Amino acid sequence: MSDPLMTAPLVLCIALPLLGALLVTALPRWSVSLGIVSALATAGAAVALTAAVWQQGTLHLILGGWDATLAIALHADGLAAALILMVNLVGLGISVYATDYFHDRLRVGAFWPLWLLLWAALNGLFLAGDLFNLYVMLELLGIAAAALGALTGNRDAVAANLRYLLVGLLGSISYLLGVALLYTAHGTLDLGLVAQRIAAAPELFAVDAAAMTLMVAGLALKAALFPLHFWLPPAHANAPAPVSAALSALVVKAAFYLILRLWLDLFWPITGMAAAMLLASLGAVAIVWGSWRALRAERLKLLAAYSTVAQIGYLFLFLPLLTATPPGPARDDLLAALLLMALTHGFAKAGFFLAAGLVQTHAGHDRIDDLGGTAQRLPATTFAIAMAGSALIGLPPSGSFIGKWLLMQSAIATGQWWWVVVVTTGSLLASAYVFRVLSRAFGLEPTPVRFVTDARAEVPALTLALVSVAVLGLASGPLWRLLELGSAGGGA
Amino acid sequence: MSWDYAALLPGAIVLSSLLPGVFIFLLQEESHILRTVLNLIGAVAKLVLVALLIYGVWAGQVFETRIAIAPGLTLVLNADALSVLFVTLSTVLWLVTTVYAIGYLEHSTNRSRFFGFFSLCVSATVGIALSGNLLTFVIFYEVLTLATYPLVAHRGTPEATRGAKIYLAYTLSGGLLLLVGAVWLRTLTGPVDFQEGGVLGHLSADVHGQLVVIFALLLAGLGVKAALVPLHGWLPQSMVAPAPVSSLLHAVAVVKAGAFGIVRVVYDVYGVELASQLGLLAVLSVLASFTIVYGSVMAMTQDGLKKRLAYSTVSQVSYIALGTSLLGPVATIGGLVHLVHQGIMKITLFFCAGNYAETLGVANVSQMDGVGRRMPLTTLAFTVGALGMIGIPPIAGFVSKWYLGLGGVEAGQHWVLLVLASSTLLNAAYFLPILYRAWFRAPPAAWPKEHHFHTRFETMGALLWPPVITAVFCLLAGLLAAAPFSPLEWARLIAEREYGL
Amino acid sequence: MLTAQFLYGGAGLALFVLGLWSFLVHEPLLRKIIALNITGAGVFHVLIAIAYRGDAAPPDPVPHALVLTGIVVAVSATALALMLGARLQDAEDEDRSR
Amino acid sequence: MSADPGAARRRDLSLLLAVLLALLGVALTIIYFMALQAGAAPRLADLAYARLPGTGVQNPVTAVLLNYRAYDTLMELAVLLAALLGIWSLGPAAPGFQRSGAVLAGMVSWIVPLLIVTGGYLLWVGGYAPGGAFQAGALLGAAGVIVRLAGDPRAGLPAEAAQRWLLVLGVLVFTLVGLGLMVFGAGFLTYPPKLAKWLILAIEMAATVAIAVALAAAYVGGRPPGPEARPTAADEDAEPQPPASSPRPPVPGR
Amino acid sequence: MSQSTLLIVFDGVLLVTLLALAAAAVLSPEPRRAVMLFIAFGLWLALIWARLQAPDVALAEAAIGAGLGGALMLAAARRAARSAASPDRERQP
Repeated sequence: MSDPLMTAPLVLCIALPLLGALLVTALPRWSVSLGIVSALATAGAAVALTAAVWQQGTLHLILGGWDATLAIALHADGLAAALILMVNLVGLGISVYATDYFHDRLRVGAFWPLWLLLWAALNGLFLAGDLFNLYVMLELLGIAAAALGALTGNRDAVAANLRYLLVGLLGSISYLLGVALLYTAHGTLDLGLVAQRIAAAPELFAVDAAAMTLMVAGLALKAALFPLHFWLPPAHANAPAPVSAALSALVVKAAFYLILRLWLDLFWPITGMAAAMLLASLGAVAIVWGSWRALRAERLKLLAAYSTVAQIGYLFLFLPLLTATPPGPARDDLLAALLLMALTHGFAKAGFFLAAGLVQTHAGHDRIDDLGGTAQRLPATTFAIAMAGSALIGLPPSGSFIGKWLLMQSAIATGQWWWVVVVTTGSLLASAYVFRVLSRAFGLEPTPVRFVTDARAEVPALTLALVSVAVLGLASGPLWRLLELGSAGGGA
Repeated sequence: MSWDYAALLPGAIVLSSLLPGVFIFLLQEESHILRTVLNLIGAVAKLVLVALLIYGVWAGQVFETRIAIAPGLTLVLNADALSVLFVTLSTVLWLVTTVYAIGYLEHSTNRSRFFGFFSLCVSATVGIALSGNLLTFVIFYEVLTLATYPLVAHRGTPEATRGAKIYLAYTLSGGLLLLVGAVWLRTLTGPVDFQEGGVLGHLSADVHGQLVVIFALLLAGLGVKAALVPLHGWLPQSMVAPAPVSSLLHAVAVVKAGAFGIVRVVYDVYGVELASQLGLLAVLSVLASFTIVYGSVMAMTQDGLKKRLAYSTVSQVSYIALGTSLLGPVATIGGLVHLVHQGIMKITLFFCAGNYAETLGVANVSQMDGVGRRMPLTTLAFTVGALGMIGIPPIAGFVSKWYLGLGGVEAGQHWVLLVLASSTLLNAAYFLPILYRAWFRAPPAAWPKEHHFHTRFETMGALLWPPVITAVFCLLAGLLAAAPFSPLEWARLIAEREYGL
Repeated sequence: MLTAQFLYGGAGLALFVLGLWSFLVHEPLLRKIIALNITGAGVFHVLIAIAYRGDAAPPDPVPHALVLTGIVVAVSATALALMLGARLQDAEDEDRSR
Repeated sequence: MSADPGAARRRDLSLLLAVLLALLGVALTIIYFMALQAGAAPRLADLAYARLPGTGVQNPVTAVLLNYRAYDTLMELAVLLAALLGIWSLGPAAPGFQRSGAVLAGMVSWIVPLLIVTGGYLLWVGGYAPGGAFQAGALLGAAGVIVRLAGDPRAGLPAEAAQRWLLVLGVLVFTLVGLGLMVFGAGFLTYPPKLAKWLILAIEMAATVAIAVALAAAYVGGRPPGPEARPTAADEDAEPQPPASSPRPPVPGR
Repeated sequence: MSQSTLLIVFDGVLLVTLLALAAAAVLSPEPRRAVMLFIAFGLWLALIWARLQAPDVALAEAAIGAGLGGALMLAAARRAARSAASPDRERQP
């Protein structure tokens, strides 16, 4: 456990992007090359981390060599490792894309340090084993994300991301009050220890429930759970494409991850069906409402942003199913399906936004109704949108197909068949909005000369989309093993 | 997962068109020769692999590719007698259609895209044929939808986009219903593979209510692609697609996938006994019969040749469902053999329709006066196909109808004869006038839009030979019905296994 | 000691609620930011209150450190929010003068 | 108050919210009371004092900030950096206020040195008495604010290139110390007791500079004014953001 | 006993003032006034924290929260006032 070589990836996943951010800040002239090197190094550390968890199970490191209650712990179980791997691979794709996307020297200089800080915050958030440290990570994430989102400097982007920043701050403050209550009642901040004390002190149910409400509500605001999603579409739609990809695919996911982490690891003894049903119902409304708005959206990036609102909704549907399923293979399947949906959406949405950015760059706009020619001129980009879109719909062989299959299976098996209706409705609406875009690719325009026209930007988009469709859909077995290794959930 | 020959072959059959397809996407538009070579290599390689497969299955060898996607979710490609029937049909017709399409699209745009999806489409069809469980079936079924959508929309005209949209709306909704049904069924059975005689026999009678609902979901999902009335609305609309696509959609890929799925569900999931006991077969037979008559009636009212053929498809595909819905091996044989016979006959007709349109600009029945004199070989092929559809011996269609009628009698459902008879009359009523016009009316002074190909035949070779070849198949399938390895004999083999004879 | 903790913590909660209310009902950016800062100060106040262990015993230093961190985070966010607001105002002024 | 219905509705809404939130406040207070009574009483306090001798500092708050929970502090410095980079990404700062009254100018001449000296003092005593990097950095930053108010557009800070190095100094030293300790086998941010005092002091000094520069620069409100900060027209045109859908206003050149 | 009562009264006065300052800051529609009240609130908060034996935090709150935060807000309030007063003159060099 304390072998420094084995736990080094835990630290490096956070320290490397941080160092990278410092270097690109101090040496803006070399920001692109330094940025890419940092991105590669960080992704390498993440791969090493996942490999380490794969080989020997959960990694736990107490920083500073102090007692576990006093110090901050870094913690990587299978759930965290899988998400870290996704975040870092997507991050690498976004980085490569960004080398091609930003041409203005000032924006290049502004993008890289903030992006690497955001990356460090993401990794730090997934690995944090301490309630207050999570607050710091949330703030770093929120500030870096809002700053990146406003990078284009245009009025809509600034207004939307200012709102995003304020809403995020409110969410973190609510979260922090929950932490304060937990510290008051349980006297420590370490996630694992607080979890033990919550389980051991059922008489403090009211306090724990209040803390949970404050924390989950704050995080639901950041995860854009309906009806707290209002800030997301304008913020994500107006950001530069690589930033939109990061915000939609990764940042929102991080907030959801934290909800899940709290739900499964911290508050599991006190979570009940009522709370789970409430969150899932909001998720269900998010699916229908988000998909509907995506269908009505006039701009491609706005469509993608609303689709994120819907996709986050799916993740919440799992909560009541988890509550209703006793520990065993069925519950393992459910957790893996949840993870699979989250990972697939990460890859697919990033691919979608990157491709949408390319379309926007080439067409000069992203109005869906006028995209015909561009979509046809850029076959690789259109392919990326098509594949990512299939993953958003949940068509086979994408990872979300398996996820939805297991979700519906569990819904029927636990008698909560109404989620099946929600899932099918959502899938139909998703097909409608995805194919509304794709049908623009078939027109009477001249035939494109070659498949890939702009490799540095198109290949990342295509690769990310491909992963969401082929890799996650056809080879998701390892996720089960990762989850088995990391003990996620009160059942284990 | 073992990596020996028997475990690799089914997977290799799917990949033999998938991989060329992927490469074709990446090709530059002007790499005409390389694209053609890739297409033909894929088609021929698949044919060779399928030949190996047929031989092996006939010899009793078991071929199965299993890939675990996730614990409990396994992709199973399995070659039983029924798969082999469908795989062979798809593979042979793909080769023919590829040749036809290369000729047809010689000066078209976006050919890399077209042939890429074309290959994907065949891979999906073969995957459906080889699916060893419902999960695999659903996956390939949806992939088929995705792969055919760009083909339908290929021309890029507003009508094409509209037709494609309607096609997609129908098939994706159907796919979802199928998915829900499959998932629901799985919660009752756990992971099970298709099995001759069905896999639900052990379930208690408590869940029979659920099984009926699940069947309704599955049938609705499959019925969309099989164009069962009232789920057939997409089919006439998707006639905007280029001729090779129509041929493939109608004869092999889409419609047949739906019909094949119905066969699978009835025989290898529910089992005929249980399906009959639950009253499912009765419902299916009524639906199928209605579709047969309705499609024929609608076909009579169409002037557009492709539309007329499309409604004819609606009608003819339901013969397969009808055969499946009648209890008894003889009807089963009739249904199964029609899977093949309808395929080769309908593809012949569509190739011919494409030739008329491409060579003469003739797209409507009313313009077909005298085409037989201008294009005798094509019209001869068309005549064979049309007469086969009507059920004139010794062409393939007669064999199907004969067994279906016999099966109806065997099952004690004499009304089937009535359905068959009225359908035959209607078939004659919409096909014979075409033949009369084509052969006996005088040609017009000028064709609507005539192309002159520099060849000594009536049209380009790549367009002419495919229908002629498939027409010969129609004749052979009828004439040599009793020969070993004929579709009929193979269908008999399947029926024997299904009924445990 | 418990009384003081309760009293001061309760005041912190009052600040939290007050700030929250103001954040929700007041539109201008500056007021929203002030409201957020007061909400945050409320939470900090709760933490300082539970750290207090009477005048005799030394206070719990951990919440103090948390609050210190929180203050810096809050001022960072405030600065960014204000500058984004200034940028927005420039854009709006520009629109108006056009 | 005008009589228009919108305002009345807003007032009603805010009253309703006030009532609801008051209820929330009451509920939270009850919960808080229950939490206080839970008997977790010493919480981490006793442990924090018990381990104090090994931390290299005597001020317990500094011990938590720079030893027990140094990782939090590291990330917090990153938060400050992120906020400042965000501010800089919005464009160059407005020029300073032209006129500074004679009173202010006179004040600057003595208050700035005083702030700097006090800051230095706070930094030094932080090890054993109230004070430390944050307080010191804040005072130095305040000195920058006053210089800016007095008319220096850069708030007394050096040119952009140097400012960038100063800004990252805190996180950089912190991270490098942490990683260095890890390389030498002690573990990330695990100070050997003998070196703890000096390592913490080094980190605090770097952090003080970074905090001061970041706070003053944040007050300046944009990239430091200077010749290299001006965007060229060519840069602007190369931006892939299309003008059609997102009319980007020019960077303000007030 | 009486001393602790006195202390509670003292605490009560501190807290009531604090809440009053916060309420005033929140309720003031005029930006500069609101910021001034907020700064006063911050300083008062620092005072209370010093009373709660948190001198480190009190110092930080006075310097960072009230001081620099207040300065930033004041600048913003001034900008808002200027923009509201003369939107056209704003653009002139």
